Amino acid sequence: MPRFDLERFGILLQGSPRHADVLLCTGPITRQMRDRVIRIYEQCPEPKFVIAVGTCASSGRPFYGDGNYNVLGGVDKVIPVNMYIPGCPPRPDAITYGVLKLLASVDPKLEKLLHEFEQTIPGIEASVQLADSVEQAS
Amino acid sequence: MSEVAEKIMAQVREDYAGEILDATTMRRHELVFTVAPDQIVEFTEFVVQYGWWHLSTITGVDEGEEIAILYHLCGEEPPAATIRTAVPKAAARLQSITSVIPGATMYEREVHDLFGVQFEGHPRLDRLVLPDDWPEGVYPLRIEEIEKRAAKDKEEKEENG
Amino acid sequence: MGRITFPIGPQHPALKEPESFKITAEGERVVDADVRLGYNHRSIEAACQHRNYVRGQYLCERICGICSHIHCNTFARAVEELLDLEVPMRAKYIRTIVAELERIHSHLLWLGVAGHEVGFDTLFMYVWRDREIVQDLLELISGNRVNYGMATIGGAKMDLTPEIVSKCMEGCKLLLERTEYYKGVATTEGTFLKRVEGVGMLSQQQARELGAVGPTSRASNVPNDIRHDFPYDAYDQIQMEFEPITSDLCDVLGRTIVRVLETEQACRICLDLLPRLPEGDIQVRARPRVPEGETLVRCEAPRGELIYYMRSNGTDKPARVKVRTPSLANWPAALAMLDGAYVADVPITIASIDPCMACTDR
Amino acid sequence: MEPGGELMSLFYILIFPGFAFLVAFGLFADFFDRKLVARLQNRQGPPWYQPLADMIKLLGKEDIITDHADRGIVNLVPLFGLASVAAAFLYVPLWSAEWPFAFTGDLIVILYLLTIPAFVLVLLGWYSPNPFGSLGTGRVITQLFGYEVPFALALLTPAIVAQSWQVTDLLRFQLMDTWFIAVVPVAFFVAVAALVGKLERIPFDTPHAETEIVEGPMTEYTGRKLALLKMMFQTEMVVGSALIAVIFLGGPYFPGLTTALAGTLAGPVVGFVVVLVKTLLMIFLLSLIKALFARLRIEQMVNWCLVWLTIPILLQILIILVLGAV
Repeated sequence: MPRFDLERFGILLQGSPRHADVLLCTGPITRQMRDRVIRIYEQCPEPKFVIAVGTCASSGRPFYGDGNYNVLGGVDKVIPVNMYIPGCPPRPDAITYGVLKLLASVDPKLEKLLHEFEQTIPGIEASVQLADSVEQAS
Repeated sequence: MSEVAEKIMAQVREDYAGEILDATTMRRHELVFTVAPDQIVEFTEFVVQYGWWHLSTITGVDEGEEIAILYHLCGEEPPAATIRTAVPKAAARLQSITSVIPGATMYEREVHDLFGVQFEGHPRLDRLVLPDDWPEGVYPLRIEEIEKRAAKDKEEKEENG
Repeated sequence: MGRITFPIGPQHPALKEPESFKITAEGERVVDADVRLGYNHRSIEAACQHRNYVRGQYLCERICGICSHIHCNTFARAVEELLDLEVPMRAKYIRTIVAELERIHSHLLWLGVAGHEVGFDTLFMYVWRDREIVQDLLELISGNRVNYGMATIGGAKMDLTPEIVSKCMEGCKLLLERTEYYKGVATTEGTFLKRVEGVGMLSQQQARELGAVGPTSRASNVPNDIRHDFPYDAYDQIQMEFEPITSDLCDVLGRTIVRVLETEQACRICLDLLPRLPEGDIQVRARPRVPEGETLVRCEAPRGELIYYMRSNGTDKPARVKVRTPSLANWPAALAMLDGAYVADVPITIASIDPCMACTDR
Repeated sequence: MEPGGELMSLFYILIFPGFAFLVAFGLFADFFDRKLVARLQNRQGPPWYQPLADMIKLLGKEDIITDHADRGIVNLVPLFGLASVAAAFLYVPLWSAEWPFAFTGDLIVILYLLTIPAFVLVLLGWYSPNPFGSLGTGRVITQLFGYEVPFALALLTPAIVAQSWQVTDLLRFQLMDTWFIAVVPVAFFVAVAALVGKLERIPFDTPHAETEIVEGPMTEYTGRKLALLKMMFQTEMVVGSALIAVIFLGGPYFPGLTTALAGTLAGPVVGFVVVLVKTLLMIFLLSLIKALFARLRIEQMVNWCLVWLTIPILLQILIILVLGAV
């Protein structure tokens, strides 16, 4: 998407999980998907990160609960998640910001790039949550 | 609209050799023909020749002790037609219409998954939407299953407040 | 080379959503193809029976990640028929305009993905850049890029102010030029043509028998278009010449051309309806309790004919909601196209029916 | 080689026109290619240090070896590929016709060394457990038949014209006469197209077509092995482009410049810069091709290569022989 090009941060879509570092999960976990997601997660080489994109990936709502027999909940019920990006659907720049914030939390040199990006879109900081800030909540 | 529908319905009644239990209209623009379960294949063949060649879908509805199966068909212009049969829940058996309309394979597999209706003569009647580890014999859209889940949800809600 | 059975597994770069295909190939030719659905089954029909109509509509809108307005609109129309509620004409116009804008966004998204499937990434980047035009319009109207929630039970949620109307007109004119450009690219670009011509053949007879719907069947000369055969909302108010777009090429190229022409047609419909937006309020109050009854509602989603069957039992919760999405109807046709194809053509053939796996599994 | 020469040639091999320079130039070429393609698709493209960052990251990643694969071979083979490409680069004269490593027949050695990366992929694909690997291997071999013969013939045509198998002789021929691109234009076109096939770039990248068979032979490899494989591809692009730049575009010679600076010390430096510019020009051409075309199927690719590459180059050779004989 030319307007939201992640490759300017050097991030590319990779075909095989072996070549990937960050796993972007969208959508709730259904019973059929459970072991596939675990297998994909194990195929990724260390160090690896998981980003849950969207409200249904973060918590499974609104599909989970109320007479639902096939949805187990959010992605964190199956694999450890490092970054939650809520929104239904989350805006593309929220996704870009989420990925950047995760990278910055790992590699402080990127902090400058992160602040630059924050200036471009006011109020974007509130749109994503790092996993550790979520730990206390859940 | 309704007099056009009446005229077509009368014409279908006497053209069709077999026996139509009842013919009504649903919401003024849909004709509904109720047919006995064993005549379903012949009547579908007749209806396809008559003009409703496109099978939109097959809907299953749990009506207490019977499962109603609705075949929604449509042609080039209104009114569209629906064939309705009811199958007892205990022995839910029905002849498959894939011989008449090959496109019906996936719809029948779905009704089999969710309502447990056996379609004889179906090329491959295995799981469509349900996961592989779903217990046999449990059909999620039957009324008793829905009540069971509603009760479980209620407890869950009380549990975590 | 012998016979290889290899899975295009639930996770595969060609499939943006989880679906698992078992392809058996001899050398480079596909001998047998089988699809296992159900990876995305969120049991929405069962959940609708536990929720009242408003929450049910919220859920049904999220069946498909791309064409959300058409689900929300059809659910609302089904409940309105059960309530025998007459929706103001202005709301019908707004619903039709948003539906056509969504068709443009869905078809442009598909054209980009099709380019990506055959390795033509430049087309993917160009088309998705131009798709931003219609995304901005939709965001201007409803505040969200997808899942707009524009259709409520009894009318439309947001009104189109005059300056939104003028912005939409500009946007549609710009999109018309861009579609002109893509019509050129899709029909003259050498290597793209080599990958789409004569690939994924579906004869007219097969299309009718296997119940294919939407652009997949119209590209095989089966002119079934619900907007034309069973007009709903404001489709009978269109003054310009409005015919289903068909082509007799019966292959992926035919589907590409049908979708590009439909994008152009959708732009023209918007330009035709926008200036004649009638006055009046946009919403009518609807009672939460729906009287006993059943109804079947059809509409033309970007991927084809979408069916909502609804049965109510007098309470505020529906007794049965059955959703049959167009992608489910196209799967038998897709499998028919696959046998005899090249292994390299499997992704583009599957993508040519514009499958939405989330729709298929509901 | 006088005694000091060993040190000098060691310096040549390891540092300057050898391995270190080649890897650095490979990384820059990869950035240049990705940025250019991004710009052609009006995107912003990666920052300049991205390929270097990718390499460092990959070297740090966990190195998974599937139990299906033979540990020794799988670790050794990527090194083998990279070494063969670096060795081929040694025989490409970068700044003047007097090249220390030149000997008669080094053109053949370069061609031979440049085919080894294809067999590296075949071995890797053979040892990868999932079916995408074996399918990818099949496609690598099929594609090899498509582009290998035209590539060799295209590079040998100038040798026939200049009647010598030595690259430096070709350079001298071009200094006196016109550049080979003018003498045998068809050979230039065939060489570039075959190079695109050799580097497995779009429109001939079926062996690792992302949307069909994920990464083909490289699907199962991570960490150090993946880094070496990527480096192999990048350096192969540099060597291929430099080779075509030297043979067809007159290498270090620039019409006005070289005669003026012939004797002085500045000659080789200017010649080196001219070769770099011409190589970047070739990489620009490869990126342009990558941005303009869709991916062909494997049998379409082989047919296309037969019709548009093998037959024209044979005609070209025929014409030269007839002209030469006259």
